[in-house]
Amino acid sequence: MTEVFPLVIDFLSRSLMLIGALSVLIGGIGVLRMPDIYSRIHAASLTDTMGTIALFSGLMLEAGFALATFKLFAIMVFLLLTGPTATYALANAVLESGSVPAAAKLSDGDDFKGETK
Amino acid sequence: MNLYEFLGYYNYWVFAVLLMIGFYAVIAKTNLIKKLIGLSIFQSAVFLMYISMDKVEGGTAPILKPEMTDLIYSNPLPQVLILTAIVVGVATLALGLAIVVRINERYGSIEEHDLLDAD
Amino acid sequence: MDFIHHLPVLQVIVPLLCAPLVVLLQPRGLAWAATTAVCILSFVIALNLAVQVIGGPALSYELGGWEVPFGIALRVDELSALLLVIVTGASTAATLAGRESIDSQIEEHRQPMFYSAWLLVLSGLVGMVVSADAFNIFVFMEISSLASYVLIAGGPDRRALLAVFKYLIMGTIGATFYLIGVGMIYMMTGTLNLEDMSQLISGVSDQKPILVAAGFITIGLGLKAALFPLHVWLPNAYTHAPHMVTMFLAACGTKVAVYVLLRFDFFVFQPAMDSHAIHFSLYLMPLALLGIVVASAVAMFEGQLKRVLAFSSVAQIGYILLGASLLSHEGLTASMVHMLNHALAKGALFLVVACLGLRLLDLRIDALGGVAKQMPLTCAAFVVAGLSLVGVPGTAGFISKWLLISALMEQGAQGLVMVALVLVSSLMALVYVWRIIETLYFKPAIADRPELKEAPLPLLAVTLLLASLNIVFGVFPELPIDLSKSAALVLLGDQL
Amino acid sequence: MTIVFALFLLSLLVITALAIVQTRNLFVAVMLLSIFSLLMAANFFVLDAADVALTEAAVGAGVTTVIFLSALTLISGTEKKAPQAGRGVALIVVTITTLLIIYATFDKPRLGDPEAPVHQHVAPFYIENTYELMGFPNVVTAVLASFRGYDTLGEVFVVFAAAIGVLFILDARTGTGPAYGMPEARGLKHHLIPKAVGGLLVPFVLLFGLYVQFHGEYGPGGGFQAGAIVATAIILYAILEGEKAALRAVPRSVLMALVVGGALLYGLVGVVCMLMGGDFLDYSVLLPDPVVGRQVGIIIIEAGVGMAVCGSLLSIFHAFASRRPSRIDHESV
Repeated sequence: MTEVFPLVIDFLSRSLMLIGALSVLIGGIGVLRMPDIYSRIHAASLTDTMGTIALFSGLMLEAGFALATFKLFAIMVFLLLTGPTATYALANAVLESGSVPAAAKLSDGDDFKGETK
Repeated sequence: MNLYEFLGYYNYWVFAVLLMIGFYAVIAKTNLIKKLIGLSIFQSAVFLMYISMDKVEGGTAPILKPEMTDLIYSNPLPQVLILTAIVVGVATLALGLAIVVRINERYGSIEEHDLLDAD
Repeated sequence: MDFIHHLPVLQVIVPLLCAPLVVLLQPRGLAWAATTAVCILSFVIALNLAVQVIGGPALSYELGGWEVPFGIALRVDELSALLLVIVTGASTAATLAGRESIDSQIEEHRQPMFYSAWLLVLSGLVGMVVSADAFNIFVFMEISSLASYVLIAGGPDRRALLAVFKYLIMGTIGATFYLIGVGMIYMMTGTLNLEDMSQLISGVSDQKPILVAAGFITIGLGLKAALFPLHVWLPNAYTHAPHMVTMFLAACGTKVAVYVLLRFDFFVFQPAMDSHAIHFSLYLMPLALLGIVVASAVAMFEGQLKRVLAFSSVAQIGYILLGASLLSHEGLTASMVHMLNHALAKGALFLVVACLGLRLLDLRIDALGGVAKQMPLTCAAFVVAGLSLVGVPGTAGFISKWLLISALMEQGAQGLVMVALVLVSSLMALVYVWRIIETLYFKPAIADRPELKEAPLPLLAVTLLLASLNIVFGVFPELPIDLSKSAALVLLGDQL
Repeated sequence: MTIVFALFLLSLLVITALAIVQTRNLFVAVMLLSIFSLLMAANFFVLDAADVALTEAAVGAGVTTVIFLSALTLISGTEKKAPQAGRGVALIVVTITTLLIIYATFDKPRLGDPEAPVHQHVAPFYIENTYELMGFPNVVTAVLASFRGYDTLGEVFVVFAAAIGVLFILDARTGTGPAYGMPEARGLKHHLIPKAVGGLLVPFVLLFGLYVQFHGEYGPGGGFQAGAIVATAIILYAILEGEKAALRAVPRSVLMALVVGGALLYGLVGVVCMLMGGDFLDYSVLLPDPVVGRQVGIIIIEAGVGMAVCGSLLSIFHAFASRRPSRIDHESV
């Protein structure tokens, strides 16, 4: 039992970190590949939420019960608060500057061209 | 020169390249803001040079842990110098921006060739 | 508290710590009075230091009580004392004389900040002079540079802003180059103290980084000193700055950078590196000569009074470096004497500019016709200082040119060519000074110019005092020459 | 492993710098510059310079960006296409400089070489003696505040010079009208989410600033970092609630008092040391026990640094932010 427990923790934390890293990667690819700014912001927000939660939970498991865990938790909460807020503010600013989402245009019967303007 | 030694110089080369990029922006760009941005890169490159020389292999940040006797600490002095230099850089930048704002108000442009034509 | 012991640091911190106080002095005139008092106090301290070090040992001071090389040290010897007297003297003369001129160019509510920046320039310059630590010199260089950008940006014309922007860019590049050079030396020696550095450099086997560092430091300080091809920021900055700022900076600003350059070259590099002596004179001498000739030639064709004098300043830096690049005791003495004499002559000339600027808006030479009839004393001061700039016998300028030429004569055939160039440039100086004098005295006044009065008393008095000092030191040159001789000995130190 | 990570970061730095020079949109350039600073901070951290990393992140990536942006709102945001006549000359000058530096690198000690001269002469003294002389573990703080305290004094005055310089040049007191005249001038009041979240963060950022200030002897941090962090908190408040609200909370006179008071506090500690018989900035004479004396001196001067930096950065920010754009007073010369 005592030998298995650290192994389980290790396995959990590694897979969580892997998931986190993958989300960040997917978010990055999404930013490059998505057609317009709204969907790009959407892709980027994956990094902010999923990536943050998974990576930091993994790191906290790895660190065990220590001061570092508390610090990591504080950073995670901070990132979870600010990331989505920044995403919201960004999207709002884009909307106010007069950019129309590509999806909205689609429903109007336009071609899907991926205007970013 | 084996790979490890080669990598040991990489910091200095990046320093040289960054310095070059910043310097180029300062000289060749005609937009005054862009010049200031170039200046900022130029100064950052020097910070990198100083900090690169403080590193000791296997060392840790120079915050002493007396209970651990076998620790190697990196060099604190370049860090202190760069703390000073960073603040000097920001001060210069702020002053430069203030001047650019005034130039824009009194000339209506911040492009070098417009300004030279104006007088 | 032992005052004598603390003098070197008091020299720096008195103006430095008074700068924030001056910002708080709002009512009219109070900021000026406080600044002037501080400048006078600094001048007294500088004179005191000069008396201490002449004939005595150099003073050193360990800040924070930490011994060299672990802490920062200050060091005052004959050379730095000479510079201290020039810097604090110029600042005192400018503030004593400058109240009306500054009132006319800087709005009242901005004056406390202006005077505070003035004190920062002063403390930055003296801080550079007394410091014996390479990085500390950088810090004080930046204090003086930032504050002098502020002072120049106070100029009334919008072109002052462009000039100061250019100065800011070039000045920052210069300071950063200096920082790179210091970093490389530090990397190879592990110390920042100048003396310690010079001892350790000789132990460094691979000198490539040191050589490159010497190059960076020379270029960086050359930018600050307006060494010939790097001088492009200077003419516009001097032309569009407020008159009193021009006077202050022209008299001592670039000289401090020259001083640091000489310190590095003679103190740090020269004793340690076999080939450096040759490199130094090989590169600096042609540049100095080129600077002398080209800048004098440009000055002949400039149409604006301040621009003429600014280009002449570039040429004078050339004279100072030419003397130093000879690497001989005579040459160095000549350049030290010239530092003082040029400060006197240029200071007086720019004070005259301030007098004229108070009465006339247009300072183009064509607009100055016949001013001498209405402002005879001011114009007389211009004549005296102008002749001193040219180097006419009987004035201080003659002494330094004479010393320079006799130092050049010792260099053999190559020296004769240089003597010829110096004489040619003196002729050119005569041309541009005479052109102004001719306009002042013999050209008719331009139409519909209102009646001109002499400048207000304090300004005029200081102008005349500086102008007459040009004659005093021309007739009795012993004091500056003795001081310069021992200053030159300090630089050559190990080699004699 | 670390070296691979460092190589990756360094290469990213170069790419970012190239992108900054390339782009014509100045807003994009400024944001990239912020990223550049953050990468630089990460690099500093990898190279064991925790204090510098903290400063670069707070000052370089944070405050600088805000000042840049507030200046850019007053100026047009794109760079015009211009005939770049100086390009060839620039490239030549730049190439020569680079070759010179690369030439110099060949005799330099390799990165991390413990035998390098830098690690032999002065630095070991600091590391060996700090604990004994100061009684606290952060050597960087010890060198900054005591061994090279005179440099730090100079640095405080550099910041002071910048603050009065910006105020002088922008002449901020005449520019205090209704800021911007646009809805943004009231901050983000109509945006509920940023306001709520931001409002939540401000006190914590302030708290963190104070922690960095007073924990500087034991961990990374000190006056500069703390001053910058506190300034960021107040700038965040200004962005959320509008510039006027921030000025109501911390008026200009208070800022000026912070700048002047901080600079003077530092200087006066030095003067007191002189009056008590030591050299300038020799804190050991302040109290009978030299170690405690140094600690007290360092705490006071760090407070001075923090006040001056915070006050200066905020004064600079307000000088830009309270200015109305396009107040162009062209003159014909």
